[in-house]
Amino acid sequence: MSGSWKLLKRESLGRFLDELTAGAELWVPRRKGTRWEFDRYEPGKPAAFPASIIEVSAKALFFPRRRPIARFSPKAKWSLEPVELPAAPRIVMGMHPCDVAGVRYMDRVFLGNDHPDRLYEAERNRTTIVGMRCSEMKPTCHCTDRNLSPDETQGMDAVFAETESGFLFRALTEKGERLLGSPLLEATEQKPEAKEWPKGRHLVPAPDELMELYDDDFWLEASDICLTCGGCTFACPTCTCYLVADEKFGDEGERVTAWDSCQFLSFSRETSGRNPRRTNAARLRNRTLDKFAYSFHKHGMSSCTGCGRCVLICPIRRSFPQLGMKLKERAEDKKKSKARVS
Amino acid sequence: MTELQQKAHELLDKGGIDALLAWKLDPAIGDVRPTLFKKGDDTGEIVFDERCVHNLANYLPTLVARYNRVGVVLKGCDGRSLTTLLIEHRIGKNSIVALAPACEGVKVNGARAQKCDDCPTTTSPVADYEFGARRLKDDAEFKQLERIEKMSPDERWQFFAEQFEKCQRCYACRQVCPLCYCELCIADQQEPKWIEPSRKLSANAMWHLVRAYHLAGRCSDCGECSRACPEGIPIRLLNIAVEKLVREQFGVRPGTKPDELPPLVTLAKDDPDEVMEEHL
Amino acid sequence: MSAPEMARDPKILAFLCRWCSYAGADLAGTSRFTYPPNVRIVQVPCSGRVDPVMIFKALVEGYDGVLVAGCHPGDCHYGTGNYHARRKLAVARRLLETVGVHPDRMFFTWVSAAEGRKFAEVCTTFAESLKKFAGRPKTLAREALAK
Amino acid sequence: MARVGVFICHCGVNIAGKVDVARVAEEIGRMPEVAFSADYKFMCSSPGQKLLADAVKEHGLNRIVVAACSPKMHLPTFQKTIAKSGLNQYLISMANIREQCSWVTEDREQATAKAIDLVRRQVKRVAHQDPLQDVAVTLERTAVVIGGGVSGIQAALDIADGGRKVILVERTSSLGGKMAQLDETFPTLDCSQCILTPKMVEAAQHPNIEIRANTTVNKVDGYVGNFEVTLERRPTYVDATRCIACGLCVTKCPVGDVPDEFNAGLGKRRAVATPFPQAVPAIPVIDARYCLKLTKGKCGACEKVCPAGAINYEDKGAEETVKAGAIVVATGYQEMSPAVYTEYGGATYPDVLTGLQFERLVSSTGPTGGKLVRPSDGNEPKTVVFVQCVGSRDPSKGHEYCSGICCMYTAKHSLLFKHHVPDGQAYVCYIDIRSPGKNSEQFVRRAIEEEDVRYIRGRVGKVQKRNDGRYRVYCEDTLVGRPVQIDADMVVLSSAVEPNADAAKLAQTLGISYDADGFYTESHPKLKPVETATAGIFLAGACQGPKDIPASVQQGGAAAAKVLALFAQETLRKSPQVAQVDPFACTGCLTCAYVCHYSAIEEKQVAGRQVAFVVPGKCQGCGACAAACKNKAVTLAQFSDDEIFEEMMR
Repeated sequence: MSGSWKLLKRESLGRFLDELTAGAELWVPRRKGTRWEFDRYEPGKPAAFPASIIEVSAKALFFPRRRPIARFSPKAKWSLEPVELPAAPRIVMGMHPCDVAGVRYMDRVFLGNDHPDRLYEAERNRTTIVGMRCSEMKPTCHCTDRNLSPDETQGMDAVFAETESGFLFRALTEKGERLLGSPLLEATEQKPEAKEWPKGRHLVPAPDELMELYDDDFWLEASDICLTCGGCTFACPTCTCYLVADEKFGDEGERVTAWDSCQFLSFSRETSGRNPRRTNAARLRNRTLDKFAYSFHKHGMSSCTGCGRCVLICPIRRSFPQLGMKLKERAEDKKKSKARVS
Repeated sequence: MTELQQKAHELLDKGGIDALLAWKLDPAIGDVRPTLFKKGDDTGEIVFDERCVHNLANYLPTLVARYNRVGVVLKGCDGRSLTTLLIEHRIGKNSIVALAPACEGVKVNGARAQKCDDCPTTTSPVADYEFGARRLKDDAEFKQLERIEKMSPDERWQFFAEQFEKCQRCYACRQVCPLCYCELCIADQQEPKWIEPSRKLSANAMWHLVRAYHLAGRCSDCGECSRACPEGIPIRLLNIAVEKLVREQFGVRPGTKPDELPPLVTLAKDDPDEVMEEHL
Repeated sequence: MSAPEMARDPKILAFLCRWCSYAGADLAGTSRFTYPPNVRIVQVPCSGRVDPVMIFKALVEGYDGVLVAGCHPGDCHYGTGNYHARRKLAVARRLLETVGVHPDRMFFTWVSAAEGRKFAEVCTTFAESLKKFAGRPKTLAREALAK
Repeated sequence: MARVGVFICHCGVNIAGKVDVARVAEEIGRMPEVAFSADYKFMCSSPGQKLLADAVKEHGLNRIVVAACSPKMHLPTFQKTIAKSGLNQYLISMANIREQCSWVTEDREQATAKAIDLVRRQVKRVAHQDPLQDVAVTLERTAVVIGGGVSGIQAALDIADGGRKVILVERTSSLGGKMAQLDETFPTLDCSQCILTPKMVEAAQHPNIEIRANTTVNKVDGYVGNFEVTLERRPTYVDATRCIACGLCVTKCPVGDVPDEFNAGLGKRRAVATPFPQAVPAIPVIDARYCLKLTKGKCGACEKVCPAGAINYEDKGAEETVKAGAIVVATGYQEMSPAVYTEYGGATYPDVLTGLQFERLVSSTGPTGGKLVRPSDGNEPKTVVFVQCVGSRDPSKGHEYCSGICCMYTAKHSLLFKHHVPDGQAYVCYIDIRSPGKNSEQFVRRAIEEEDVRYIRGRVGKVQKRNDGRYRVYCEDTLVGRPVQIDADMVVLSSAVEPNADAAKLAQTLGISYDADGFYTESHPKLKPVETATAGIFLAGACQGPKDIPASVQQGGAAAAKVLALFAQETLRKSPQVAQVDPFACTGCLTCAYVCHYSAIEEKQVAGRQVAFVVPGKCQGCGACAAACKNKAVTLAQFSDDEIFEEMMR
């Protein structure tokens, strides 16, 4: 279901947010240094909503960098006691389509099988996502190439767009509906102006074409200048790899999950010392294929949302869209040469 | 064509190098990026100016494994890293041809990089070809330290705790550092767990202390750790805090002398003894 | 494992070289020089074996202070181990001070096999100087477990 | 899974008096790793050890913690016990709850709590300990003795008598060293050569001793039990295998003006010569610097007269590498040149001599056949001044240390002088008289009282040559506090004992250390006086510091004893406390090799990568490498990161 647009006057924004905090913890974008990230809303403190990408994705809100999952202690005879699940209702406001798409992908990773991740599930259930339409695209943004668009609403409970007069809200789910009951929101004829977004390009070869390139030299050359730092994986809204560690404190301790990255040499190191992804090339290939091929095979959707956070964070300013284009060229060449042979 | 470009061209064509690592402008992002040149004709695209922040020495160990002889353009700081890489047997000198233009300093986020004020060798100490006048000076004041040094212990911890809190443990600082080349980083080791892998203040602080300690007396102060940090943690502060001591007490500026072992693998019987408290 | 009254008494981790300082600690015992009970001694073959990583970890583990003792300069059983140690300790100290660990939380010294009294005194004075941190949050110390 | 057995010792009341041992045993018993815990009155007693041994079998224990006294005291005891009961002896750890707990803690509660924690840590630690085997090192039972002086000879003879092979390396053409140059010895005044030469001959004839004269040590590889010593013989142009030592070549050699080193520069010798009549081996050596044949290509007299055809002008010398299990360094000392003391005219005035020169001058084998005369005019000196501490106790121009022997040999010299010139007068200008040692003081008194040698306490300011050929010695008598002038016919300077010019070079070849003065450093100044820090290399004689003959001989014997003890072992067993490199974690930066004090770490190719490799035989187990390795690729057995980590965690 989806309701009609409602207008929130700019001056009433603060009051509206304060209202929301009554029933739930509210998270809004906040500028820290040079970057935007999500932060607890403090009543009275003015909130602002960036027109485009929030540099630090909302991933950590659903899948924290560090998650205690169980505790152990002598009293409990060192048996594992699972931690209690978070239940307090929460509203995350101002997530852009690419960020929400990230959550949609994480849903498939963590919940799309017979043994769902309870902690993630809990975080999801307690959260209402109030998404926001982007009013512009950064040079690094390329969601349109990832069959998304700045207007995409999939996965949101409600969506809003910023206009001169204020904010236009619209509920998309029951959950969303509940939030928009406030008298501060007036019925209106206004609609957010429909923007012309660039046409989606097919920058990256199709999954199967990509797999063709598995043993290609391309990876070797492309990885020449990659530092294999975890930067891109940590910034990526859909990178969900984690490690599990027991952290002891005297005789007590907790078992935690912590973000890990396929870009690290030790990530794929086996107990024997063997490491199937020793080279930069192998690690770059793994990440690229995961975004554009494996994800399709495993979860039926690409895990690249085109947010461009990887480009923003890369210490050598590598442009991943460009990487895609190069791959495309390579795939074309391969086809041609194949054609010639047959 | 600049002298540098000409030499690069000549080396690639007949100088017996298989690849040359330098910087190239990428219009798509309007910034320079490390690039591996294979053809002499492309060398016209080589850029060397204040935008060339990246420490190219970092790539050499991997590259020499693939190309038997690699040319590389080095700033002073990159060169100092290379010196240590040579001393620590990461690379053989014969597999490297070093092009060393005089560096005027680089810019990070539009401002002159702090490290450049403390730079002891504006031209790489390892150099097969030099461009521009070599300037050696060691008047580093490590100005950035002053504000830390003024603080009380509690204020310092307040400051650093706030910084370390931010750390995501993405290890970009480790990866951009040419001298962090361990096969299995201590931070990734399971037993014993000297550094807990999860992101929390104590573990983050541990990581940053150990990282800085492992660079003690080796750090060439290329400042890449600070630049690469997505959270903007001033990681370099820890390095220069140590390097200041290393210079004062052991008289070493790492990487400036090709034949000088890092001070933590050498020893001097007459080192200052203050660190050992003898007031009993 | 720690009785309540021990809590008030600073916890010290001491790395002692096996040949001089550990023997010095033994001598303190044989000569019945008492010192505060919360000193925990870890024997190492040589002060040169002490990796500053251990010192950092000790502080993270929540010890109030770390003590490192080795043979006097020139007396190292292994010739030069303590000279290496001295350099490493200087760097470790500088690092810890930089991030705001109070210098009084570390005590590095030379203790010979004959200096039983000195060892006891070192422990006592060190423990005393650590008392001033009582009740204050421990820099570096790891987070307590969420209950 | 570790099954730890914990045994708490009461040590009578020493522990139980302060620690509630029962409670410790009980609390520790609750730890998951602990399969058995008990307390007992005296664990080190035989019933105590039986308790341990039985428990191992009964409860299938695979790790042991004994909480008792310091491991320095009884660890070996308990290691033997568990070894007997079938456990690897290194699967034990001791909690030091006596020296570190009951004896240093006032309060019983606190002591008990501390004891529990100390034991807890050892339980944690022992669970991470691995079974270890002692390092077995092969053992070449041959010793190389470097230096054929009295100390080296003594060492060689004792080792040889012990039934082991010895290769005795001497740089010059004959054994004997400094002692052979001496006339008589203090304090007994017995003839030096008369007591030395029999030893030289014995060494030469000993079936277990091979002498390598004219030979130096060029290179030393390997480690204790397995040294490879490269020896270089310089060309002597006389084939030792043929020479019959008839001496014809010497008598026929036309070159007679070669300064005679053996006589400390006094007198001349031939271009082909043996240093002294009793030389061993007695093979003459041609001095290439002076031999006409070798310099100008003419002459060849020796070759013509040699009945054995032993002369070989083509000799290029030879290099050989010998295997040895131990090395004794007995390279001795050199007499400091007084040249820096221009105010004394050392090395310029003909009649101002060094102690050694005077020694040769009065020696019956010396340049004058034992007649004491002034080198300048051949007259008998009536007045002789002996100047002490020339180069000793003088940091400004010479050495800071005391040479130790000068006081005594000067007393001897003054006596020798009186015996040669009964009506003569000897003066000794000294700072202090240092005469420890058996009969030494009596000896000095004898010189002063019986022979009326004048001892003047004061440093000599200068020695001035006068026109009448005599020397005026300016000195201050500090006892009466007035200046003294003595006109002497001869002045003898007690030049300092100093390390050989190339002492440092040899030390580096051997990989042993030397002190600020250049003397080789012993492993421990008191407890290991003849060992070096490098296993298998021992010191004897003055190369370790100034010594007189008795001390040098003692050290020679002591070093020999150490070598024999080493060789007596069936296989060389070393503590398993050695470092090991994980070649797959190693980055090959060789930081570990840089910090290794024993050069025990080498480069090695493993799986196509250059990595570090620790030679177990050389490793002494200090762990400097383990501490230096950034990613912990180096593990030190018995003090691994694992073990230390577990022990320090709370």
